[in-house]
Amino acid sequence: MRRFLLRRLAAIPLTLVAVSALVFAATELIPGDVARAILGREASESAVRALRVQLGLDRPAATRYVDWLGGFVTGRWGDSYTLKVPVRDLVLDRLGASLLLALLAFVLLVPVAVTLGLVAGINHDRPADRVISVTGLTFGATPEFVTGVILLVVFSVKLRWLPASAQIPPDASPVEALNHLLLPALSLVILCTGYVARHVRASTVTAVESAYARAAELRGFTRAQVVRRHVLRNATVPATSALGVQLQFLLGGLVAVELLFNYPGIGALLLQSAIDKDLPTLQTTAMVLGILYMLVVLGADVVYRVLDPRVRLGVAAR
Amino acid sequence: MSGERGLRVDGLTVAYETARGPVEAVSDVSFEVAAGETYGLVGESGCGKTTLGRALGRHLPRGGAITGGRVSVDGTDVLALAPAELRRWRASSLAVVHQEAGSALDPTMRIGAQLAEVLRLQGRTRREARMQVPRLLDRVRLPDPEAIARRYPHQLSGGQQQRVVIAQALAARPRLLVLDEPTTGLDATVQHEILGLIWALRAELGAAVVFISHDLALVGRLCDRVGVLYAGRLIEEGPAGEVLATPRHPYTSALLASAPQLGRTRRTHPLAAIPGRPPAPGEAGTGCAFAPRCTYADDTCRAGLPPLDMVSGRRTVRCHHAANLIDLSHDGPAARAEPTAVDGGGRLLEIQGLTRHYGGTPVVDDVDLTINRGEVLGLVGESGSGKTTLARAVAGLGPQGSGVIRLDGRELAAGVGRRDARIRRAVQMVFQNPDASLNPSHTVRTVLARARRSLRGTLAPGELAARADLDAYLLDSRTDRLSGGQKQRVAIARAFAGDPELVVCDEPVSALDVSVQAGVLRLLADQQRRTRTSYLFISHDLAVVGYLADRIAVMYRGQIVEQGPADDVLAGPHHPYTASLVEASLAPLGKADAYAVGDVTAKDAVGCRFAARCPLRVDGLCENEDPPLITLANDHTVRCHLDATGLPEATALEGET
Amino acid sequence: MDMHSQNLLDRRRFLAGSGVAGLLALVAACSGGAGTSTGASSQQSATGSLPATSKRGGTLRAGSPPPPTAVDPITMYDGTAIAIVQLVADYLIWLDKDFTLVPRLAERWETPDGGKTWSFALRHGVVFSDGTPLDAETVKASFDRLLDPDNKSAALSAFDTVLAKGGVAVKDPSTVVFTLERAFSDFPYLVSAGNYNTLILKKDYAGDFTKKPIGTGPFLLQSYDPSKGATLVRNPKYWEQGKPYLDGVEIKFYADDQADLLALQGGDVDTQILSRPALVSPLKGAGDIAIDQVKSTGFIALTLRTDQAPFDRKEVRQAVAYALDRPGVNATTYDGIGALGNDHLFAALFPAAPTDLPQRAKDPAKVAALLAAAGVSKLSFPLTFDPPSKDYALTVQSQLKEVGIEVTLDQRTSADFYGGDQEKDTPWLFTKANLVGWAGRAVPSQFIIPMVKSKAVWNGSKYANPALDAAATAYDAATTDADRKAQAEIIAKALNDDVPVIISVWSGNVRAYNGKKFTGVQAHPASYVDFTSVSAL
Amino acid sequence: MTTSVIAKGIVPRISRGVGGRSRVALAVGGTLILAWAVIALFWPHLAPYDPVHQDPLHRFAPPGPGHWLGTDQFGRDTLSRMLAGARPVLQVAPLATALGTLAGTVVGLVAGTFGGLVDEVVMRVLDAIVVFPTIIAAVLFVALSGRSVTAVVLVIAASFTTIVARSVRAATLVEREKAYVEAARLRGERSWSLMLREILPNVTTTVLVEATSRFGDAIFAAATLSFLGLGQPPGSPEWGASVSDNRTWLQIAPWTVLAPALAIASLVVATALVADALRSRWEAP
Repeated sequence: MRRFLLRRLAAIPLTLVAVSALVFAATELIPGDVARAILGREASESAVRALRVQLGLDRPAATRYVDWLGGFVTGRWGDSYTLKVPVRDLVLDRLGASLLLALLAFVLLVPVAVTLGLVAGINHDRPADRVISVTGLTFGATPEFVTGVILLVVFSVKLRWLPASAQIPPDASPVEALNHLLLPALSLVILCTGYVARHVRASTVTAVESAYARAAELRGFTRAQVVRRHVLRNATVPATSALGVQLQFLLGGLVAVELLFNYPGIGALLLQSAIDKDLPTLQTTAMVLGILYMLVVLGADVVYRVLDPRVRLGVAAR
Repeated sequence: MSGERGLRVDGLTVAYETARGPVEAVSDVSFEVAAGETYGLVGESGCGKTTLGRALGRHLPRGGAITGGRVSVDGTDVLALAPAELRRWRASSLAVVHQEAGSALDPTMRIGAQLAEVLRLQGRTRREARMQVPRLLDRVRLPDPEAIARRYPHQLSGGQQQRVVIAQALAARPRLLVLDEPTTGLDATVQHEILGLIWALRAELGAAVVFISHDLALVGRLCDRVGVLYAGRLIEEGPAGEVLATPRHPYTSALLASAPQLGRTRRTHPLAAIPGRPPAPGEAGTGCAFAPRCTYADDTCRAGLPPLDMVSGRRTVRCHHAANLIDLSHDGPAARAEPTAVDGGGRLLEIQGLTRHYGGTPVVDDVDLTINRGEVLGLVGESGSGKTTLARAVAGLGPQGSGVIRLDGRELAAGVGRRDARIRRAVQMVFQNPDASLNPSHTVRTVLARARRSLRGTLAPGELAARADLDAYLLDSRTDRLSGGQKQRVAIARAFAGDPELVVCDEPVSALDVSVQAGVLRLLADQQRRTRTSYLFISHDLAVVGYLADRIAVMYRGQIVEQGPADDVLAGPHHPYTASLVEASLAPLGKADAYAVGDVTAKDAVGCRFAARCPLRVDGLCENEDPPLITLANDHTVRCHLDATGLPEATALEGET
Repeated sequence: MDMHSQNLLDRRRFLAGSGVAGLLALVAACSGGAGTSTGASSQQSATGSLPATSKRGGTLRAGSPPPPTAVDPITMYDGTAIAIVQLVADYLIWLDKDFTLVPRLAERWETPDGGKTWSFALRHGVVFSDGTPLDAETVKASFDRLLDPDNKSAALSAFDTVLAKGGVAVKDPSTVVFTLERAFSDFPYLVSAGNYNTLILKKDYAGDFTKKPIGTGPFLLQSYDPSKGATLVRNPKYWEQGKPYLDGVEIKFYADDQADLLALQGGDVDTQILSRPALVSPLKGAGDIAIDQVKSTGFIALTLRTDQAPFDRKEVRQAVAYALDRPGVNATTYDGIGALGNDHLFAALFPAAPTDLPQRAKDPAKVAALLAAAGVSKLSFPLTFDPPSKDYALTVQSQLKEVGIEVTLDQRTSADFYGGDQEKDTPWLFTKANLVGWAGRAVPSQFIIPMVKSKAVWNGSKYANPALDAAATAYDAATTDADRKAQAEIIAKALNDDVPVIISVWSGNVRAYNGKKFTGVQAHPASYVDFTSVSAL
Repeated sequence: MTTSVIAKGIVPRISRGVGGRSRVALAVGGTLILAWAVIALFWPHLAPYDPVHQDPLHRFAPPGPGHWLGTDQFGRDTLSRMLAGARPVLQVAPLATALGTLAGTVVGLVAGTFGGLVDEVVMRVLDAIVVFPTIIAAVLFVALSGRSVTAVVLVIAASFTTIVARSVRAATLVEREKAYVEAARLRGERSWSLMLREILPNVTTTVLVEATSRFGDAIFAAATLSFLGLGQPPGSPEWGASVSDNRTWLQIAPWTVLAPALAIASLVVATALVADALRSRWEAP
């Protein structure tokens, strides 16, 4: 376990450097000019040139990259070119927002999806399973912005039950905050439920049809006992990896939802800083997201290892 | 009725739903097992024995249904029970032990919890259950029950897992114990122990025991009575000893003839395979299901289903010709004894100091081995002994390590990639798993043609196939459509595509049914006789090795502990480990285990590897000092601290004259 | 993702074309000190449509795109930043929705010498939100700051050749005197909201507006978050008694037009800072949405490179002009609230606009004839633009297709479109045909001088016509209306005939708000905000 | 869990089995996909109007004769736009899928077959990309903007390459250890021959399963990108863009949003159904 962790953790910096270089290279391809973006189209060409020098944009790309990387590693994340606020504040603030939304969606997702998957798996090839599977497949295939738009119009514009913007007012109570986040979280839950439920269903079917479940039934346990004692754990443990994938998606795949519900998340920040060629913000955002992704993946693996004694204690323990 | 004790099965019929409609897997089967009696159900795969076993517990897979008949246990009509009653009956009266115990244990629960759960179902309190777990484990002779109870299933060996499952079965004090191939896949010595345990427990339990197996010999050793299943029907039934000694049904007889036995070799007793294959459920016509494969079949057989006739006091046979076929002794004539080992061939392969590691552990540890030209060297040992790694090293596969392999005196590179074309041509291999050994996307013709091209062979695919007794029509089938036996024949044909000097056979028949295995063994023997190719033949089955090998090497935990002419090795005096193997396949059950497998943990690599299990161990010596290699006679060496006189000998090998 | 991003960008730069400042500079450069005194016009604020009793209290929530850059009055150019600053700080003079000048921190202004020196009398009793009183020194400091090239204000180009560093002097604590490089009669425009960077800030302002937001405006900036929005509360020290009526203003940022509008529809916000007519107008009356609209002198210019094939032929440019169905453009891009354009730069709102030029209308036969005359059998060209002009581009494409002209749309991000070097390669000045949005300006010279004079700084068509250059100069020098009109006619005819720039519609501007909850929300031609007269219902 | 057998003599209810269900899914999904494919090919003959034609006099016309699905902000015919919108998505998705699957198969096969350093390097690069799909994609989108369709195809294909490569590599590693490959090595077959003749035919199921799954993903991704604004030039009747552009009008002209939204949903769901059915078929033993 420790070796596994060390090996995985050691791979992270390498991958991060590769990614940051990739992101930087791509940034160079983006048309436009951050100095012009700061000063506007009517500023004089000389003012723009002066600002370019002031920002250090006249230095070679490699120099800027190395400087940024050095700064990032040593914790000096610098200021955003365009917004002139510390990148750290900006990134952490947006990250917090994204995490909040992602976690809410995740918290809603897990019980719903796992329950549906279990029900489908236990009743596999029966009507309940078919309904759950086809519905999950359909919802999972419908882009979140389609469901989002429909939710928005029904609950926000027509019924006015929930706000159209997910942005939480600064003095909002937890209930109000939840109100703001509910629609975007729901559209994500609808998207992801099918996928997770499908995995849970598959492992449930495996568990239900396993020799140990059959043996337990043959020993005279009721089906409910078999499900509770043997199926539940064996069905949900493998689903942790599916949940990890979803959490990863939730942390980074929210651009459409952020846009639709006007949520100041990190996806939008990433994109905006890419358009503005706001290098410090873009690179730092990419890095922070990257680290987060890797930790989530690693976390899912670790959880899986902890939950499954076969992996935890090593299969070759004979 | 209610006074009746034991299992009574009447006209039991089980059908499965398939795309083509319902298909009977078990047809009209009736038998009785008295309490305390052990009844063996024997048949090849697909004959319906597992379905029958499951039907006894009314526990069929999806799509299966009991469509007729009756099952009663101690007077309880099992099929008439309401669901809740059925559950109670299962909890109180039924115990089932399946093949592959590992999968019957919940991988995420500790052993103790799984046992306690069963005890709780019997109405024990939590405390009682916890108290009783170690006793239960002790009853199945697991050492250190407290420690075992804290472990997870994957931390136990296969034999230990099977014991736990048996312990679970015992918790219920069952009236009916169904054992479905409980020892398949276990090593011979472990198997011997488990069977011994069952033997011991059956008397203690006083339950009706149904023992399902494909292994006639095994059934003969364990069971009081035996029923032979073919195509879902009982075709012969009677006391185990009688049925095995004097089979009255041609199928039973053929089955016995196809099983290798210790002491019978390819030269003295060539195996007879049963031609064709058993019908799949629903395939059998109106007549006798065995008729298409039966040498005695006539129009009567093909026309109508034979009745189950009582042929003598306690035996029934389902054959139209039962009355005529009294003597079906399966012992073929002790064939013309060919000259044994081919002399003058000289040494083909020499292995010196070969060592191979996986991870940090040596799997093959300083092995010396020699194979002569035209000779079959049998390599035997339990799983994990390193025999496959050794074989693969000879072929140039697997991890690299130290040691020298010479072919014709020329040293071989360790990796196949660095061996030249001539060497590659000279050393070929037949693999264990028939499903993986052929490219499933290729046709037989492609497989053989590619082999011929790269090995620069001379024979066309058609001829290669013909030599492997493969029908020509199979040439253009994709290999994934072939049966296991056919696949191995193709694999053998492929290995012989380029006139090899040495063919490494890694458990080539272990995945095959008995009747099929006989055919493949025979093919291997024929090829060898024709081409004078040397074999390195690996098997965990002493009988199979004994059948084919001229010389035998015995491997234990990475070391060759004994090596010599086949007869000498089997008969002894031999290494205590060899003795345990011989005993496992011959000795009667119930005798106290001389060679307890126990909980052997890999200790440091000093001393005799077998010391912990050896009944002849010299305390203070064996576990501390590496044993010397002693030469008994005639190229027969043993690695043991005992001298020649102290080594054990086999108690009379059957067929040995 | 791109369009989304482009939308983000473009909405934020919606006002990019509204920089009156730069243009004013050019006006100044050429208007050679015609001494028409506009001074001392103590016009009252034109926000008169208020009910007699205005309720005090309430918070107005306004949606707006997040500013792309830090909010800094000195360098800002985007609508949201301008609006936030306008709520907190004030100008000497406000530019009202009908382009009249309204006294704010300056009560009076006059030029004793025909436009060379201007003195502004400051309002008495004005204090900054931190209690510092407004004095002439503060005003001087504010303008000195803008005039310092190191601060990179766009206003600097507005003052070019008119006002230089050192030209601002304090006469007495309540009088500031500007001594110009040369006489300039429209100078008050340069120090009004029309030159939107000219806010009066404290002497020690150091570029950290959102951290130390101190002004003399009607509201105080309480909090600002570049991703979320701004919270403002009433400034109790505001100089105008009783105003503002509102307790506060909350500005919420919406990175996306549709999200902004959905929020308005869903009641999350009460009004918008930047409303687009085409998006907002169809919603009029849907739910609680009310819309105020004004005529504007803004437009989207379809600029054609007169120095490159195929538009080096006048006939080809005319053919495109005759292919457009102008009422159709007005309907799809401004929901019909704009006014038809005639391919010259005199909006009907400008008094000098010629009246006898026939309105150009769609004429497919003429298109065919003109193209034939130019020897062009099949006209096709790429049209470069950035997302704010998308609707316009689509309409142009659709309409030209009907007369057989094929337009391929080349949409760029705004960063790309306005990026590059304005002297060499920036797409908005150097592509064959492009669309550039220009916000409303007070006088036509503000368009003519930079856009169509030979070698002018933003002459994207590369049009060069000495006659027009001369007329433009004469127009600015003209002292009588008749003279102006005469010069205007020359310019208009030349543009109408040569078609370097196609102006099909003069825009209208709108502001949408919740009419059931608030009154007094007004549209402004440049989308400026003045919420002092807004009150809750 | 097994259906316990009911009292004797009663044949239990027969489960219809996987085959029947997947056939229905295949039929429904296949028909829908086919229909959209036909529309994508022949919409100029099917659409009642030019999808970019603007009619200022009939803006926001509700559905009715003349405009069966109404018109939008520019007076464009919603039905025509919906039909024409099938083409871009069905251009991008197959192209991106084919490209991504092909590249992924090659990369995965090479990495899996040759192993060692090649594998190590390839896997690290894939890790870098696969760990940050959104980031890389986002930045690439912005960087490549203006080169619309190609960019969409390339970006989607690139992300698929990583996914497919990983699956194919995993499958290759499994096959590589199988005896038939070892037998080929024993005969001295060269690596490329091992890869192409022995291993490739046996990973085709993996490749096909990947391709069908990816095809659905590609449609999803193309629609999302279009919603976010990347893709075809403005004004093209793409579904995602139509949903995005028109969602403002949901209150006054819901048809402008619902038509493209349902179009997306129907195509993506159909693809998912087909992929699911095919997968269960191919992966069945």
